Amino acid sequence: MDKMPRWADVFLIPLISLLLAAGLSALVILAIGENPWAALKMMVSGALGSTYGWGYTLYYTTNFIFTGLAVSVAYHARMFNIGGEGQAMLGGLGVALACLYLPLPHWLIALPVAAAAAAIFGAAWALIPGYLQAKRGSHIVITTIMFNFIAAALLNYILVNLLRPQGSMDPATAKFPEATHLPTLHDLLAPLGIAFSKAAPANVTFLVGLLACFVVWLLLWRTKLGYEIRAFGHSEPAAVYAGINPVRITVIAMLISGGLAGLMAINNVMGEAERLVMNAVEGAGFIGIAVALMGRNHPAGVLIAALLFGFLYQGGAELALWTSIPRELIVVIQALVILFTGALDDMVRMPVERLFTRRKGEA
Amino acid sequence: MVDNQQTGRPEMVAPDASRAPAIELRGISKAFGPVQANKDISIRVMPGTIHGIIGENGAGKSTLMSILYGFYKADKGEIFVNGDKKNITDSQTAIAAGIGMVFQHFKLVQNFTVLENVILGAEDGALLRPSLAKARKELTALAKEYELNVNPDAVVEDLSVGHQQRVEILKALYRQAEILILDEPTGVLTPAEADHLFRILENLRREGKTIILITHKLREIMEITDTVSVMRRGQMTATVKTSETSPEQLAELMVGRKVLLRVDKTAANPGDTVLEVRGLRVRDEAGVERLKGIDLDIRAGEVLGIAGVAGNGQSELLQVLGGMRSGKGSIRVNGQELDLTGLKSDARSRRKRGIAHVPEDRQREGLIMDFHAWENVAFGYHDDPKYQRGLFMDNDALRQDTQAKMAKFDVRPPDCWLSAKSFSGGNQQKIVVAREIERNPDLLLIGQPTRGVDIGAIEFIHEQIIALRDQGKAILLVSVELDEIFALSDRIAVMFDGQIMGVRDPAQTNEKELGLMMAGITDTGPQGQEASRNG
Amino acid sequence: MDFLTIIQILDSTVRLATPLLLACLAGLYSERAGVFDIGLEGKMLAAAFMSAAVAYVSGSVWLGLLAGVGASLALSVIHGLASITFRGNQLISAVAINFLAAGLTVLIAQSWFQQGGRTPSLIGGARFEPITLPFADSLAGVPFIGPIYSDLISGHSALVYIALAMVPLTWWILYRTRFGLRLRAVGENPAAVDTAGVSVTGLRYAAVAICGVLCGLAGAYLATGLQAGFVKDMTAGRGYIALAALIFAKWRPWYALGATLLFGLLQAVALRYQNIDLGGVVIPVQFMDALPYILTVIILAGFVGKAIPPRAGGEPYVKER
Amino acid sequence: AEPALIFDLGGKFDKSFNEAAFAGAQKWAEETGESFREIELQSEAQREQALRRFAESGANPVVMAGFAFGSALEEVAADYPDTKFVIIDMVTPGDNVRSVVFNEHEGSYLVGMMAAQKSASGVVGFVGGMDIPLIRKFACGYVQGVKAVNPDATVIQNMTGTTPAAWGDPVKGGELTKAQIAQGADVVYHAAGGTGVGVLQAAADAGIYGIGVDSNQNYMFPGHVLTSMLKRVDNAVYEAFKDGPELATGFQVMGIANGGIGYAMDEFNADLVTDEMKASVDEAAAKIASGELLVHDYMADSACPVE
Ligand SMILES: Nc1ncnc2c1ncn2[C@@H]1O[C@H](COP(=O)(O)OP(=O)(O)OP(=O)(O)O)[C@@H](O)[C@H]1O
Ligand SMILES: Nc1ncnc2c1ncn2[C@@H]1O[C@H](COP(=O)(O)OP(=O)(O)OP(=O)(O)O)[C@@H](O)[C@H]1O
Ligand SMILES: [Mg+2]
Ligand SMILES: [Mg+2]
Repeated sequence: MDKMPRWADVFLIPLISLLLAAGLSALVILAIGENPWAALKMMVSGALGSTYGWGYTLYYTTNFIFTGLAVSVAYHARMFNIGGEGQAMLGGLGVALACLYLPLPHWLIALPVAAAAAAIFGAAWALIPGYLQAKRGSHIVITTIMFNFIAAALLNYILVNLLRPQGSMDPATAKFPEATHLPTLHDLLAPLGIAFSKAAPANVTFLVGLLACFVVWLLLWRTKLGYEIRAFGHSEPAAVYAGINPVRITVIAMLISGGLAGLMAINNVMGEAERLVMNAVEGAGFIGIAVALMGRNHPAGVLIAALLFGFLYQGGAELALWTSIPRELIVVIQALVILFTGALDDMVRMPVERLFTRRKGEA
Repeated sequence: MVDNQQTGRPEMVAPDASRAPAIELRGISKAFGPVQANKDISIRVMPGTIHGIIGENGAGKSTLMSILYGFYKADKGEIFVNGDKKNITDSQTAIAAGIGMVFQHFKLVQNFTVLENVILGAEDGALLRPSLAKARKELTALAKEYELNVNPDAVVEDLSVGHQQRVEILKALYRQAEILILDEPTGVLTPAEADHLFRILENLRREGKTIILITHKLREIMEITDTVSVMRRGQMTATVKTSETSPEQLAELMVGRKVLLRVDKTAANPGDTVLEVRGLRVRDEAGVERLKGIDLDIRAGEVLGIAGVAGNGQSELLQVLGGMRSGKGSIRVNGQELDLTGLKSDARSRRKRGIAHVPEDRQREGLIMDFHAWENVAFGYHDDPKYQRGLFMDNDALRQDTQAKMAKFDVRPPDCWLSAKSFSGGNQQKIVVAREIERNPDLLLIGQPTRGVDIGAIEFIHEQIIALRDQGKAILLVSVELDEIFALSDRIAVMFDGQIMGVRDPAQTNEKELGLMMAGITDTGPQGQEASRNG
Repeated sequence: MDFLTIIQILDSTVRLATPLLLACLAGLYSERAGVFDIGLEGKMLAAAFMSAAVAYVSGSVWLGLLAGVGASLALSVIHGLASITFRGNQLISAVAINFLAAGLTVLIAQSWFQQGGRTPSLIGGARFEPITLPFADSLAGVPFIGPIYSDLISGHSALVYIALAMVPLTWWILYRTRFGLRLRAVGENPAAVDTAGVSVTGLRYAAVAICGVLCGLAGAYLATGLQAGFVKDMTAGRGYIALAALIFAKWRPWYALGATLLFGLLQAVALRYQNIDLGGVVIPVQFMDALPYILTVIILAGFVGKAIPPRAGGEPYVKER
Repeated sequence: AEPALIFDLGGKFDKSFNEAAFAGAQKWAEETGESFREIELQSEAQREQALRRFAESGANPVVMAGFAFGSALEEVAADYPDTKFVIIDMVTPGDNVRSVVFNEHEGSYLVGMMAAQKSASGVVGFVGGMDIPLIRKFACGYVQGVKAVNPDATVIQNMTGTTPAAWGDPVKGGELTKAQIAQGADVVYHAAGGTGVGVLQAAADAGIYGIGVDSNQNYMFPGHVLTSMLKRVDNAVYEAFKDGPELATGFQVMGIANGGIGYAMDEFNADLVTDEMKASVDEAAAKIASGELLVHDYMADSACPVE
């Protein structure tokens, strides 16, 4: 007997959480002496009012789809992967190495090769925490946090000492060769007669992101492996009873999760910067947590939540550009969303549940 | 170690009708979400008596006592202690009112010493040193007075269950409890330890303390209590003087109708040996040896029942056979050796060898509570080609299969889209049993098949087990209910301390003999006919 | 490396270890009571900002300290509400708190001071001044002992000495007082505490509050002791290093001192030398930066002594489903 | 069109490089009564977006403070041929780009001379920000100046880090300075952006002298900042704004000769600098301006003749 209809759990509760977060953010904006309504309008027009805005919104969305999916897959196996940041960083390294050192004549070849490199590097970075969790019970949350820092130091070393071109001052790799540049939405939509801003970085990776959502859905709900991941996530003793090997599933789930986080790099590193810079991930790994929580760990939910955060990100960048509201406003909103949808879920849920049980009682 | 000498029953302190009851509960109700655990319960417990409470699993006994102890808060109802109305909001007020409780699952801090556990919450001041010194003295006195010996400096996790229980009792006594609640204290004890416990309880009663004893063992009720209350499905069905009732009457009150737990079955017709276990040894995660060399045979067409006090290795036996644990020794099924360690020792490989397994704990192991019924019907068999279509799982086939099984096993409601947690305990068990039996296994491992299941469902499940046997399959049954063991088994093996104490023919043995074997005593002569306890 | 350099590096170690030690002990209280806290970072950051802001405005470092502790406590209350009262996920709650602090500090700093998310530099009484211990100057000339006493031991700000004093105090509270006994018990088995008639909620809130106070001190030290003012993200991962130290220390006070001094030393060395040449093998500074994390992973993996966290840690205490 | 200014990661109020750029823009705004747009970058990846956003919205010219914009600008400039871009500290190709570079080594030489004269111990320090050729250019000029006065002087050099984070790490700046002081340094020059606040703080705390950079930082710790090496980023920005959309593109060098480089004297350090010191430094400045004295530029050959 369920206490609440499913739609309430899937839509109503995240919506209420979001509204709470938005309300509090509005108060914060008021408190720093700005007009929340005007801010919202500016965010909407900046993020959705032009193809340029859309181009950035979708670009950020693509990042968050990957990191959100990464968190979700791990979550289904009852692991909280907060190492998306480091895994995406390493994914970037994979992309950079592939683009710089492999002969890739055309983007159609470069994309799958770089994607594979990104996924492999991201997965490799998730492997050790996953393995340690499975074999030695080392808490995955702590190890993935540690691995974020280790990744940053490693990348720092590699960029500064190994990959930085001679004479360059930036700790960044050389520009990737022309042939590996991914077509932007402008390039893709032009043949269809649709004019899309040339300046915006949204690129073909967005389509890869949509595909990833679908594939993850297939994986989790239509394959044996997905079945095993979910079963393990719900109950480890039951999984053992059913002959599901906990070590194998833990490691595989982390590999998939890390691979997805790593895949993000084809968007930001290959699609946008076209070289690997320090801190290219820009916290997207952490936003994945908020995205997964809001999206209820379902790929469709992740897609919607990623869009929302893409909007917030681009809108927030616009705010920072044209007003004195710093971009950190988005970080606050992000924090509140995580707080309400994740940690204070019960606070939101209990009154709603009560409402429904009362209604049912009356009916 | 057991002197077989029943402590003579002391002269009973006559319950003084003029005195106020030590405990009186009026109209207690408590719901956990949709589950109504206690419904309008009233009960009086007279001072200086041992008051038994019996009832099936889930009847609400623990809930009621936890309310009295302030652990849960009742939705409705009043509590009187020694005639005074008490508003028991938390355990602190209960303790202040002189109530102590030993929980079914001990509430001890595992890495604290006995002394630290005893003073926790009952310290004398902000600093520990004086409290510890005082408690050490007090403990010595209590130990002498009540035969409650434990080393005050031992760390709790190193103590045996029996000793941990003593610590719990000491905790209550240290807080000067006049009313002591014990929730299923003997479930985890060997008969010898249980006897010791009862001697302690007698002592306490003699001191004038009031004891409430929860159990579902009728023998214990008859042996030690003065009064007994029976609970069924959250309600109090009766309170009677022990001397004026009989086990049969209590059983009937407990389940709500006449019980005659005999399954109609014909004699077994055993065929070839299906399962052959030799020298099986298993260590648990802590490195403790739980199976110490088990030898067993089961033939096609027979049910081997394993009797024993919970915790003597039965669970580990099922788990190692079912591929949930690794072990040492030899297991053969249909003459073929099974791997006991490594990749091929898992449950999946066992299933491939024709072993099906109904686990002891359906909610923790047998089902994924959040999965739909149809997903659960594939559980453990999800890689069966029947459920696959190319790269993907064939969910339509799975749902059809589920509907068919639900119809055959009368699962209610027959809706394959409901999640497992939305079914009642009995129906959950039917889903698991249907899944395993319908695989038509050569060997069925089945643990506690009817724990917490209602009578109707019990009969149904028992019939299915016998039907499977009659198809010529081998069945290993583990149950703590002796009645069930007797009803189903063609042979009975008794486990004690990780070993098989012996195998008996149910027609040629009795509960007394099995009881002794369960306590580790085997030197009772052939077939143990004359083995008995005086009393 | 000469004696003086060693003294200098150790001196720097003490300074850098202080915020780690305070935060580590903060985490110790909270986690010993069963409330995991990966939000040390956020609380320190909030405290750093508030202490700097109030110290700047009021000119008094003590008022600043109070405000910093207040800010940190406020976040502790949120963590308590989420993880104790509403039985939410403690990890998620802490992640949220870290982001909240990262965002709000910059937002408010920008609104108050318009300096791009920093506070103005603190001068005079708005900062913790070094304390010269008695005889430090007169002993300075004595060989060996002199530099150790006057340079290494003397001349730190009040919070350094407070942090060091917290170690024995914490040990004493944990193992010698009633509160400590109950605190440890509630992190191991809250049901035992509950049935012994002690409030689990009360104990856990108390622990979370102590955690808030200590994080407040750590943050205030960063902004008003180690540095002179707040800059964006100035904790720079110190909360996580403190967490790592807590695991390294196996949740014990004296070990915590050792672990934070070790990590402080690593930072001090990494600060002073870009690359360390160990007879031909050059250790890059990035490796030094990552070393605390690598060590923690090794410890977590149980290769060097297993770290067993409090048994009830991370789980909300739920009696009724 | 409104001109626009983009600050680098150190932030607008780093009291140094970015703040100087801001001051130039401010001066232009005050003089003309017009307004300009600005943004502080929060991350590497934002560079290109900021450039595009300004170009897109019609800002002209778009001025960016910092070498790190180089590669982003290379990418963007061609897409907006009608917009003029000005980049400071970096040479970037493009028909619509003005690249402004400074002869920092010249100014560093001057303050190095002053440091050597002020130092009683004969040991002076240098704390750089990110370890890049540009900062080595500062260091090299400084050492040359020190040695010109006192050939036996020791110069302790430290770089804060290898990533842009090195521009905003006052704690590390402070620790490095303390270490240098412990080694006897009594004047420390920093070229470390926001990190330098920690350097000057530590110097002031220890009662020795710091030397500021880029902007005039003398006021920050009165009596403890000997002088500041002025890199007139403000002038560069001011001029770019004043030239407006029609500004001349190409390569522009700012040095002592054209007032792009200097050192700061004001009421805060008047008591610290003797007339004698000032006279010798001014003399050297005149020689450099006239070309009589050539200070070696590290970036010319990635090497420094003195250590
Ligand atoms: N903390 C709880 N949360 C939710 N439901 C509970 C809780 N404790 C007990 N219940 C439910 O309340 C009912 C009564 O449980 P209770 O433990 O009181 O039974 P019991 O008579 O002690 O059974 P047993 O003999 O198995 O110990 C059961 O259906 C049980 O599932
Ligand atoms: N944990 C739960 N979550 C949701 N619904 C539940 C839960 N436990 C019980 N229910 C609902 O309560 C109903 C009664 O369950 P309960 O286990 O008390 O049945 P029961 O009367 O004991 O039956 P049975 O004898 O078959 O166990 C079930 O049909 C189920 O829908
Ligand atoms: Mg019970
Ligand atoms: Mg039931």
